This record gives sequence, structure tokens and C-alpha cells, in this order.
Amino acid sequence: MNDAPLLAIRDVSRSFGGIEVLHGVDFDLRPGEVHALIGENGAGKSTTMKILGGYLPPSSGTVELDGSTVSFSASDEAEAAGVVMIHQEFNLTEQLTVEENVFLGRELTKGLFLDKTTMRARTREWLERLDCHLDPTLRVSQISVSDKQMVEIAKALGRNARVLIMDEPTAVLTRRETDILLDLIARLRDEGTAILYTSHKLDEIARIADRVTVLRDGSVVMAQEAEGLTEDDMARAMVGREMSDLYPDKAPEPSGETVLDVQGLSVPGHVRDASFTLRRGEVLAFAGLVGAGRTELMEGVVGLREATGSVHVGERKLPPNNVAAARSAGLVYLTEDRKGRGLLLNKNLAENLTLLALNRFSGVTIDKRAEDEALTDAISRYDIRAGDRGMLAGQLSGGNQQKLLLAKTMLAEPDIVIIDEPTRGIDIGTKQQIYGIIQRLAAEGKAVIVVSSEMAEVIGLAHRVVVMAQGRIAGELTGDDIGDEPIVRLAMGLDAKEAAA
Amino acid sequence: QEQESATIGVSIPAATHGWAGGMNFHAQQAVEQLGERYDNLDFVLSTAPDPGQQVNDIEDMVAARGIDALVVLPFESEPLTGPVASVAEQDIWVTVVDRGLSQENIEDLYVAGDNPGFGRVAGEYFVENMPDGGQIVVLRGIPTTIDNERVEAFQQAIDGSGIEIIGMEHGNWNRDDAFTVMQDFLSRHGQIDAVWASDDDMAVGALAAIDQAGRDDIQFVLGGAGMKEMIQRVMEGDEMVPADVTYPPAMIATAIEMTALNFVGSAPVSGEFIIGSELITQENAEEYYYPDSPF
Amino acid sequence: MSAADTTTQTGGGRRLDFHVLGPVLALIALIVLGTLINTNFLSPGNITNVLARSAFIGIIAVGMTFVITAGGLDLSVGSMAAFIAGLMIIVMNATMSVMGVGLMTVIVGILTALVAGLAAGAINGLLITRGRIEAFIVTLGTMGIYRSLVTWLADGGTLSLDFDLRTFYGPVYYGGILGVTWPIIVFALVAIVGEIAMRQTAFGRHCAAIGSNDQVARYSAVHVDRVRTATYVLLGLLVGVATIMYVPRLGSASSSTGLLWELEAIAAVIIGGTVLKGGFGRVWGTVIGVLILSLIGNILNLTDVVSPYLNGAIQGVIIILAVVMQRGTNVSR
Amino acid sequence: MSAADTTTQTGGGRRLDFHVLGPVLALIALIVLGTLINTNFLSPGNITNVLARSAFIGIIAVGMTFVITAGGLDLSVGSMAAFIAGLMIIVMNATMSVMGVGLMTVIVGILTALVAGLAAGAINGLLITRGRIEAFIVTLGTMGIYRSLVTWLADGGTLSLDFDLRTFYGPVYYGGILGVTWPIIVFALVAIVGEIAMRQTAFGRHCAAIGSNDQVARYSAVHVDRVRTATYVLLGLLVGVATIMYVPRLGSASSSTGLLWELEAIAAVIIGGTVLKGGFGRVWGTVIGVLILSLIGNILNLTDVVSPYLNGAIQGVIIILAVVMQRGTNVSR
Ligand SMILES: Nc1ncnc2c1ncn2[C@@H]1O[C@H](COP(=O)(O)OP(=O)(O)OP(=O)(O)O)[C@@H](O)[C@H]1O
Ligand SMILES: Nc1ncnc2c1ncn2[C@@H]1O[C@H](COP(=O)(O)OP(=O)(O)OP(=O)(O)O)[C@@H](O)[C@H]1O
Ligand SMILES: [Mg+2]
Ligand SMILES: [Mg+2]
Repeated sequence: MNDAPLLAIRDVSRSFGGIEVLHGVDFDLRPGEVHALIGENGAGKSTTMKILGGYLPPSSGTVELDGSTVSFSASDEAEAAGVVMIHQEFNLTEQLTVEENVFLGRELTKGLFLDKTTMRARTREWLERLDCHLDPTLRVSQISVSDKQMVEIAKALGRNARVLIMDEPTAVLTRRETDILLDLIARLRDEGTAILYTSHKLDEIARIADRVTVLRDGSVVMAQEAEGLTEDDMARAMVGREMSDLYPDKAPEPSGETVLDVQGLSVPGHVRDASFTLRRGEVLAFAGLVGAGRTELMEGVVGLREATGSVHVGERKLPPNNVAAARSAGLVYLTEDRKGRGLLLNKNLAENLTLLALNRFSGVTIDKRAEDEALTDAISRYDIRAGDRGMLAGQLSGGNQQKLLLAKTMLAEPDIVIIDEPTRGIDIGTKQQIYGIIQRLAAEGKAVIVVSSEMAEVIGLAHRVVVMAQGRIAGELTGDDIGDEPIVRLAMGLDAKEAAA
Repeated sequence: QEQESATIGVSIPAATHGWAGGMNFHAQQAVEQLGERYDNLDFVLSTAPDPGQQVNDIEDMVAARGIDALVVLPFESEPLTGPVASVAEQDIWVTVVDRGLSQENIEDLYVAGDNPGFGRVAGEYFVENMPDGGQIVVLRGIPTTIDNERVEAFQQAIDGSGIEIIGMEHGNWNRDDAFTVMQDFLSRHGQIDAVWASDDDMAVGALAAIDQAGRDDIQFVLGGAGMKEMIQRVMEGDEMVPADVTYPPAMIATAIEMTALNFVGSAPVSGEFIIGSELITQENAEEYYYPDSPF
Repeated sequence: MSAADTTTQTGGGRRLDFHVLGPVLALIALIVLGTLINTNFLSPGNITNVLARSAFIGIIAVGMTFVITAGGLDLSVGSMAAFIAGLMIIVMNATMSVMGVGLMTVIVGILTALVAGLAAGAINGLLITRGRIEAFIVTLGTMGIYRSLVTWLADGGTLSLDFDLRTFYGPVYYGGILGVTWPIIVFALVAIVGEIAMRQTAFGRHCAAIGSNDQVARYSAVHVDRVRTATYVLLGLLVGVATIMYVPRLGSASSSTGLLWELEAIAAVIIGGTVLKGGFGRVWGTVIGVLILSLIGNILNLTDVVSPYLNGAIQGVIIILAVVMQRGTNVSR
Repeated sequence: MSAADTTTQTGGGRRLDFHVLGPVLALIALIVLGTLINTNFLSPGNITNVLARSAFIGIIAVGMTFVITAGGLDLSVGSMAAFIAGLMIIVMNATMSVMGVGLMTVIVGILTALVAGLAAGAINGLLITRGRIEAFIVTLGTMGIYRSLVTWLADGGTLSLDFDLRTFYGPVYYGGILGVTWPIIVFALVAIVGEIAMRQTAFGRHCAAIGSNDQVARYSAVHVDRVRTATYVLLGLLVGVATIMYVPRLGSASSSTGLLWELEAIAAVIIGGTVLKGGFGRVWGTVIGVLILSLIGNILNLTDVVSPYLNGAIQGVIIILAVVMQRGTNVSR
């Protein structure tokens, strides 16, 4: 390992519209190391990374490459210097294909023309390295969120980076894909690449980091070798206090009254013949591998997708394809795609917050004062770190966007709430709060479905777990049966028959 | 006498303003009546919104409808000259109406309106009725050669008479535009003695604007083209509308009829017929009043 | 997308204030110019003229603001106005021959206009939302259809309202209260209600949400198709209202009525700061846009400096400048 | 946005095939209709006429496909064509008085058209990308400007090419090789090169990427402003090319030259399946769109419809139907 930093920032500050979010940050990256940058939502991780990657200029301070000061005036200069970044938010154009996105801006040509064959082959090859078997000619708008992330990673891999900056690459990945990625990172490190890595999953950090830097409110509060650092130490440094147990006690066992009854639901092309019920006071988790069709099933249930089969809320049968009817029956769905389907990025926080529950705020006209109060309330309840209440949703940090989305959904006061990947990109402190909220909802007699790729979350929260595999319900686990092993076995399709029996 | 059947193509500009609307009406009437009267005649009528489209129409008539005669009222002279000439070369009878082509001797028959005459007659009326001179405003048509010819002739006619044009804008042969322009002329000039609206549609707009402003300095508004409502006002002795100048849209009907005669009668009618622009006053207004025409 | 990004980049609240001032500054500049050019520019007569003639496009442009904000477009409004005017005249003339000249006949005419506007808007809206056809194509099609229909109704010529009826109905354009004529009053009302609807009601919010990202709107249980259709219906209705003011002015309709109104209305909306790709709309901006366009024409008529052939060029330059002024102040901050 | 969603909803590859067939089916339907109506419809003469007259709009529409794919719009092309035609005529007449009728004079004219088109496109492009003004506003402005300029150059009348020169230059429209006239050959070449550029070059991809999400494109080191400007320059150049074919046809330019070409070109692009909001473009679709529009006009001329006043209505209905057919086959799968 070489000790001279490859890429560094010195005393960097950065402000947005008069609010300083980074205060004199020093940070460096050496070849052949994985340097983890962690911190709470809004601490300034993404901002730091963008400055290093040449996507944002610092307000003050310097960026140094190989010991000399540089100012990347555009990201392609950074890239030419071998600095490549995977953004927290997807950086793909929806209407182009996977291959077109992977090679966007640096297409291979044969003479004047594109060399599509080679580009497709390379794309496929890079995806294979991630054990992802996606057809490069699919449009990005047609692939799932986790596949998009794999495409992002493949895109970065193809650039032979000296410095690879990864902003929460695993937030949308399941454990299996995460494992593949972490192995890959280890290999790249061994080849001498400098890697900057961030994640809210502290076990990953503990597993691969050589050094850890912790940001809190835009300042570095800790920077040290990873050796000997426990997850608890990291959490404490991030949050600034001692963390108690992550998962609250489970709510009391549900009473038995069925509030949601789904029978024989099929979503063409994604889900076949799924049936399940949900009881009052219950937390039901849906587990499965990526592409198992959990998201599509839930979207079918609430009427966001064409589906056949029946959905009853209490005694009422929901009309198909009618989100509004589901909503007025007290059934709402929180999407896993916060950027594309969850939030209006160019609208302010209040407008986003009340969009789903607008009828509660408007008679003839909208009661802006009540809206404002709701925002104040949401900011404190969900700990949304917004520099300025008037800012746009797209200017929030990723995790804070997720919190806003959660607040928006809860504002509709649903009786049954389906949350798809509730804690994606959320820091450990807030995660705890969200788990608390879910548990409280159940205890109050509401019903909650959690679709999650995080095994610990599923095990820690649910009364009951439904496992999906390849568009079908593979089995169901309750009580003490809920555990790592059985879930994985079902998800892989190994135990299907047994469980059904 | 057994007569060969023939197809006559009629190509005219679309009804984009009042006069053209009247002309469209007369063309359709003529086609309908002649079609009924003569069994051996077939008519193809097409209307074009611009010169390019008119050339398309003519091409289609020749290539796909096999016309034996073409009656064309050119949208503009220059662009239609070449295409019509090539029609004439194919031994198809060509009748040109209103706007002459820019080359001589292409057409077999020319039924012409007299645009300079239109401007001149109007100008002479002003000179006669404003012996002491005065200040007038002019509303022009859509910028075209026709409009240029009319306005030039008008200016020549009033030259040296002490009549001064204090404002001239395009009203585009359109009531609404004329209304707006006239409103603004009225705001701009405290004293206007008379208005040459150069077209009856524009005259309607100008009169409405004058009415609204309640101004009594304007002695009269002279329009043109003989719209029936205006002729009626002339007939009734309306002081604001003492006269009108003809530019009969019915000339297209005349041309179609004369062309048709070639295929039903024995004597071919060719040559040049100029339909002059006449001054309509209360005395002769009745002769020009066609209550059934849409124009 | 690009709109979102631009906004994101320009960022915070304070810049928006300058962005907001843009069209206002352009309007003020034009007023100063007008005053310098002609002393009658600020006379009550001229002001009334300009405002009253802005009313038609203005009323329509307010409706267009909602359509564009929700991510749509309507090219048919000018032809629609012509068609409704023609229909109204025919119906009123026919009614008159039964009921005579009177309030009832006018009311029948007004109802005709409103119902026709509503229906035309609904047709556009349903073809777009139910038929899933691009708004550009649907309204290009209906634009041709209405324009043809009015030409056909008028037999190529002009449909005229009976003279007595026109005299009776005339005050709806020429009359008013306290020297403010009806078109101005109605325009002001439509603008105020529109501004409130855009900023203070769920409908306005939903329009902006749909235009900004219709998927997010759908996932937020907004009735996307219903709201979209409603914007077209509203626009159709406002075209009807504009026609009600238009017909008494000259009492006629022809194939050249309302020509290019769609372009003027859309231009006014964009000049006013609404984003063409949807997601952000500003009714008061539209009002200023309409006034800017009217003033350009008015000022050109009040001066002789340029060849009338060049009117269009000057108009073009001023439109671009008006928007540059918007951006300019924005950047200079 | 909505376009992307539609694709998402309709999903997989096989449906796309049907979507692709849409405009082709509409075209075939029109050809069948034409053949039924008039036996001369398929005559070489008529086919040549239709193709040759499609060439002007067609060449322009190919350029427009790139502009729209990259998320832009150009309303100025019709006026630009008129202005370039006027300029070309003036320059050629002037050159002739020095050099006489001959190849050199024609070449000077052709160069004038190309340079003017390039410059006009560059002005649009730079105002939009550097000036950061909405494309709609910029090109609405330049549309007025060019239209005015040609009216002014022609002094309100018509500019005409010297008669001898016109006879010399005429073969560029009327002549050809092996019975295929030049406009058709040039149109075909432009279409083929355009199709290749759209699908097989980085430029085409960058256009789609920018139209889909310009922020992402920027982050991917695509020179967003440069590519966007290039689309307008390309379009300007193609307007120049179209004008080179147009001038020998009519030998004149006036204020009514190229009227509404912009609308026709945009309509052709959209009918062909390109998405108005950008991100997806299809040059061959545009070619079919242009042919559909030309055929509608041609067929209307081959038959005696109820009333010529209703031409526009029939056109409107067919345009909507052509697109419904696209959607229809899509849904029926
Ligand atoms: N374009 C912007 N305009 C205004 N404020 C911004 C902008 N981008 C980021 N911020 C603010 O800067 C702060 C730091 O954001 P950053 O995205 O760096 O957080 P983060 O540490 O990556 O958080 P997360 O874990 O949620 O991704 C936040 O308060 C955020 O709201
Ligand atoms: N919009 C879409 N169009 C076409 N196919 C899609 C679309 N969205 C997802 N798919 C496909 O459907 C399958 C299931 O999607 P998805 O991965 O979202 O399932 P999931 O079980 O919810 O997984 P996760 O939520 O963990 O990502 C995948 O094969 C994916 O490629
Ligand atoms: Mg972040
Ligand atoms: Mg999912």
C-alpha cells in the first residue's frame, strides 16, 4: 500500500444558497485502499463526493490530484484523470437502452459509425462480472430499480478508474448482489484502485473499509483506520450518542380480524396467482430476491398496475386499476422509486408532503397555514434535515428525501400501509425511529406490509413473512420460523413445496 | 351535335378573406350550374392556401384528372407562371383570371380585374370629394403585388391634390385587424378627415372603431370590392359610406363560363377581358346589389 | 426534465424573485417606450382599447396556462373560437326569427357558446387522455376541423349577426361599468379566479404535479386523466367566454376569425414564465404576457418609424428581448 | 415524461413492433384508398409529383426530427425557407448581371442558401443554448423576423428569379436521373443519412440522451449545448437544401412562401412516432409522416369531396386517425 494520497481535498467548504453544508473538510484517498465515508443523512457525504468527483466546485478550499491542486471544470476532466463516480441518485436516461447508457458520452465507433456489437458485448461482460444477466438492449425505463443500480456499477467499471467513488451503491441491492459487489471492490483494491465508499449499512463498512471517516453536520468528527472499529463505534460517532437496540419490541400479536384480503392476484408478466391476507395490528414482511415481483404485486394490489384477481379491504372489494379508490379505502403504497415515482423533485417540501393527502388540506382553497404546520410537524417527527424550508425536494440529501416520502405517505393517515424498501438510504439513527413508527402503527391497530430486501429488517420487524420467488408466493413463515436460513431457501425456490404443504 | 366530354379544372385561392370567400362562392356556383347545364362537362375545383399548394393542385389536375382546360386565379403571378406555362404546353386550354402571369401569351383567355384601376378610381373619388385636401389614413391589404398595385395607383391619383396620407398600415383584408389598426389610428391622430379602407371587410372594421370612439371628424370611409352590406349602405345614403369601388368576385364565374363555351359552342372565346373597377354611388348602387351572394 | 434541472440549478427562493420580475420589467419598458413615442399612449381611450382587445386572447391564455402547466398543449383554440362564433351567430339569428330581438335571444347565444366550448374542450381532452394520442396531433387535427367547419358554415364568406341584434348585444363589448368595459372586467375576473385556482386550490396543485411528473402524480392518487381532461374542458369553456365577448364587437365570423390566436396565446403563456414542458404555471405572468403582446402591436401602430413590412420583425425581436430580460435579471443576481 | 411512461407500460420488444407498424399501416391504408378513388393514383406521373413535392417539407422534417429528439422545437423553418429563397433570388439575380446565366451563378446561389441556412440555424441554436431562452420563444421570434424580412426584401410583393436563369436552373427541380427527379433523390439521400445518423452515430444517441434527460447527459460528459446547437444548425442547413430545390420550382419568393411549413414538418415528425418532448426519434417514421401528409392533399385533389371548404376537416380527421392507428394496433395486441 502506498501512503501518498492520490486524490484529496483540503479545508473544503461548500454552501448552497447561503447555507454552508460543509465546513473545512479534509479528506484523502490513497491507492489500493477502501476509504469509507459515513454519516447521518444530510451530513454532507454526497456533497463531499461530488466535489472529489469534479461534479461540484468547492466554495473554498482545494482539490488535489497526485499532490497538485486541480480544478476540474467539468466532470469529463475528472474522468480523464481516472476519477469515476457512481451517484447516489440514478444517472441514467430512462428512454435509452442499457448499452446506450453504459457508453453514453464515450461511445465506441468504427470509423463514423457506432460499434454496437462491441458495445453490447462489453456491456454484457461488465454486467456478468456483477453476476447480472440483463439484456443490454432493454430500455432503462423497463428495468427494475436494482437492475438500474447494477447498470450504474457496470458503467463505472468500464472506465478503468484509478479512483472509484461510490455513493451508497448497495442501498437498492439485496444481500446476494451486495456480496458480489463487495467482492469486486476487494479485487479492485488489490489491483491498486483507490475506492471511496459510503453506505448506511455499517456491516458492509466493517467488512471492507481500510479507513473510516465520519462526517457530522458537515464536519469531520472522526478519521481513523478501520482496524478495530466496531459497528457500534461507528454508529456512536455518526449519531453523537449511544445507540440502543435498533429494533423495538414487536407489537403484540395481531387480533385476527382480516383487513386486507388478496385472492388470486396476477400481474401480467410479473406475478402469478398471489393470495395473502393481512390482519389488523399486523406487520407482514415480503421477502425475496430482486426481481421476485414483490413491487409489482403491491402495485397490483393498490391499483397502480393492470391486475386480475380480487382485493378486499375489510368487506369492500376494490375496483381494479383505481389508486384513488384504494386511497379512500385507507390503503396506500409507498414506492421504492422515490425519484421517479415518489417525489416531485422540482417542487418544494410542503407541496410534496401534502400531495397525497391534499383533500385534508383543502376546502375550496388550500389551507397554507395547516400545510405549513404539517411540514413543521413532519420535519420534527421524521427528523428531516432541510437547510431551508423553502428548498426543493430534489435538493434534499437522498436519505432526507426518503424521510419526506415516508412523511408524505403517513400524512394520508392510512389504515393499511404498504412500504416498499422503507429504510433505503436512511441512516442508522433514523432507521431506528422508522422502525418505531412502524411498530407503533401496528400497535395502534393499523396494518403494515413491509417489502424489504434487508434480511435483518424483515426478521426484526415482522410478525409474519411471505417469501416470493419468480413471481409466485413461495411460502410463508411465522413466529420462530422467521430466520435467515428459511427465508433464503424459500427465495431461492428450494423449499417451495415444503412450505406450501 | 354530339359533343366530346371534357374536364375543366378550376384552381383558386382558398377563402381566407371576404373577397376570396365571395370568389369561392361564385366559382362553386358556376361549376354547379354549368355541370348541370352541360352533360359533357366535368369540373374539378380546388382551393389552395398558398402558391406552392396551388401548384400542387394544378399538377394533380393534369396528372391524375386529365383536364382539358384550366381556369386559374393565381395566388401570386410569379410562382404560378412556370407551372401554368407547362400546362399550356401540353395543349390544355388555359384561362387566367384576375392576376396576370408574369409572361405574355401563355394563356388562351384572360379575364382580368383591374387592380391599378381599383386604386385609381378610389383615389379620384377622394380628390373629387375633398377639394380642399385633408388628412387621411389608409388600411392596406395583405402584403402582395395586388396590394402594391392598388396603393401605388391610389397614391398617384391623389398626388398633388393636397390630400395627405398620415398613416398607412396593413389591415390584411381582415375585419378584426382593421378594427385594431383603426382604433390605434384614432388614438394617434386627433384629426382624420377620411379613411381609405381599400376593402369592404376592412371598412366594416374601421367603421366599428370610429363608431366606438364617437369621433365626428371623419367624413367618410371608402371601402372596395362591393360587399352586399356595404352596397346596401350606399343605397340607403349612409353618410359614412357614400360610395364603393367594384372588384367583382364574380369574375371567376365569368371566366369559367367563357371557358366552358369552348367545349359546348362552336366559336372559341379567347383573348383578354378586363373587368374594370367602377365607382358605386347612391345613384347606381342598385345595379350592383346582389342580396343572395354571401359577399 | 430540463425545467426541473434549471430550477434546481438556479436554486433558492431569492433568485426566483428576480425571475418573477422579468416579464414585469419588460412590460414597464414597453409602457415607457409607448409614452415616449406617442403622448396619447396613456390616454384612457388607448388604454381601454388595448385592454379590451387583449381580453380575447387573455381569457383563452389563462385557460392555456392550465393546459400547459399540466404538460399539455392546445393548438385548436383559434379555430375553435371561430367555429363557436359562427355557431353562435347562426343560432342567434335563428332564435331571433322566433323570439325577436331581446335578452332571451342573447342568452340562447351565450349558452350556445358555453356549451359548444365545453363540448369542444371535452372532445380534445378525451381524445388525448382516453385515446392516448399526443396533444399536438389531436389539437392540430381539431384545429383543421373547426377552421373548415366555420368556412363551410359561412359558405366561404362571412357570417353576420342580424344588425338589430348586434346593436342590442353590442354593449357586451362596448359597454361597461364606470368606464371599464365588459371585456376588461371579464378578463380581470377570469385572471383573478385563474390565479387563485392555480395557486390556492387542489386543482392547480394537481396540474403542476402532473406536468412535473405524471408518474409521481399517479402514485399520489391524483386522478391524472381526469385533471388533464378538466384542463382542456376549462380551456374550451374559456374559449366560449372569449367568443361571447368577441361576437358583439363586429358581429361577424369568417374563416379568418381567430387566426393564429393559438400561437399568440401559447406565446403569452411562455412569456409569462410558464414552462412549456409543464410543471410550473403562473397565471398572472400569462396576463402580463398577453399585455406585452398587445402593447407591441399597439406601439407599432402608434409610430411611423419602421416600414410596416417590418412589424413582424420588431415583434419578434421584442418577444425575444422580453424573455431575455427575464433570464438576464436572473443571471445578473 | 408521458412518452417514457407509455413505453414502460407497453413494455417488451414485441409490442414495439406493432407500435412501429402504426404509421406504415396508415400509409398503406391511404395508398389503398387513393387507388380505389382514382386509377391514375399509382401512375408514375402522380407518384413523382407527390414524392417531389414532399421533398421540401421532408428534408426539413428530417432535421426537425433531430431538434425534437434533443428536446427542442423550431417554429421558424417556414419563414426561414422564405427568407433564404428571397435572399438566394436577390443574390442570383445580382450575380447574373455580372457573370451571366451559367453554372457559376447557380453555384453562388446554392452557396448563399447553404450559408444562410447554416447561419440562421446557428442563431437559433446559440440563442437557445447560450442565451438560455425557451426554444419556443426564440423560434417564434425568428419566425416573425424572417417572415418580415422577406416581405421587406420583396417590398410587399414577390421576388422573382430572372426568367433565363430560371430556365437554366429549372432542371434542379424538374430534371433527374432515370426518371427519378432531383428533389426525390436528395430527399432520399437526406433521409437515409439522417436515419443512419440517428441510429448509428454518437450524435444521434446524444440527441436522444439530451432529450431524455439533459442533466444525466451533462454528467455523462456529453457536450449538451454543443449537440443542441448542432441540431439547430443541421436543421438550418437542411432548410437551405430544401430551398435550393424549391426556388427552381416556383422561381419566386414572397411573404406567403413556406407558410405553415413548420407546422407541417412538426406534424410529420410526430406522426412518425418521434416524441414531442424529446428523448426518442425516428427518421424513417418522419419520412412516412411526410408522405402521409402529402398523400392526404393529393387524394383530396383526386376526388370531388362534398365541399372544398371541408378539405381541412378531412385532413384533420385523417391525421388523428393515422395516429390512432398507431396506438390502436398497439393496444389490440
Ligand atoms: N443543490 C442543493 N441545493 C441546496 N442544498 C443542497 C443541495 N444539495 C445538497 N444540499 C444540502 O446539503 C446537505 C448535505 O447533503 P448531502 O447530499 O451531501 O448529504 P448526504 O450526507 O449525502 O446525506 P444522505 O445520507 O441522505 O445521502 C443537505 O442538507 C442538503 O439538503
Ligand atoms: N417497468 C417495468 N417494465 C418491464 N419490466 C419490469 C419493470 N419493472 C420491473 N420489471 C421487471 O420485473 C421483474 C420484477 O421487478 P422488481 O425487481 O422490481 O421486483 P421486486 O421483487 O420488487 O424486487 P426489488 O423490489 O427487490 O427490486 C424484474 O425482472 C424486472 O426486470
Ligand atoms: Mg447522499
Ligand atoms: Mg421492488
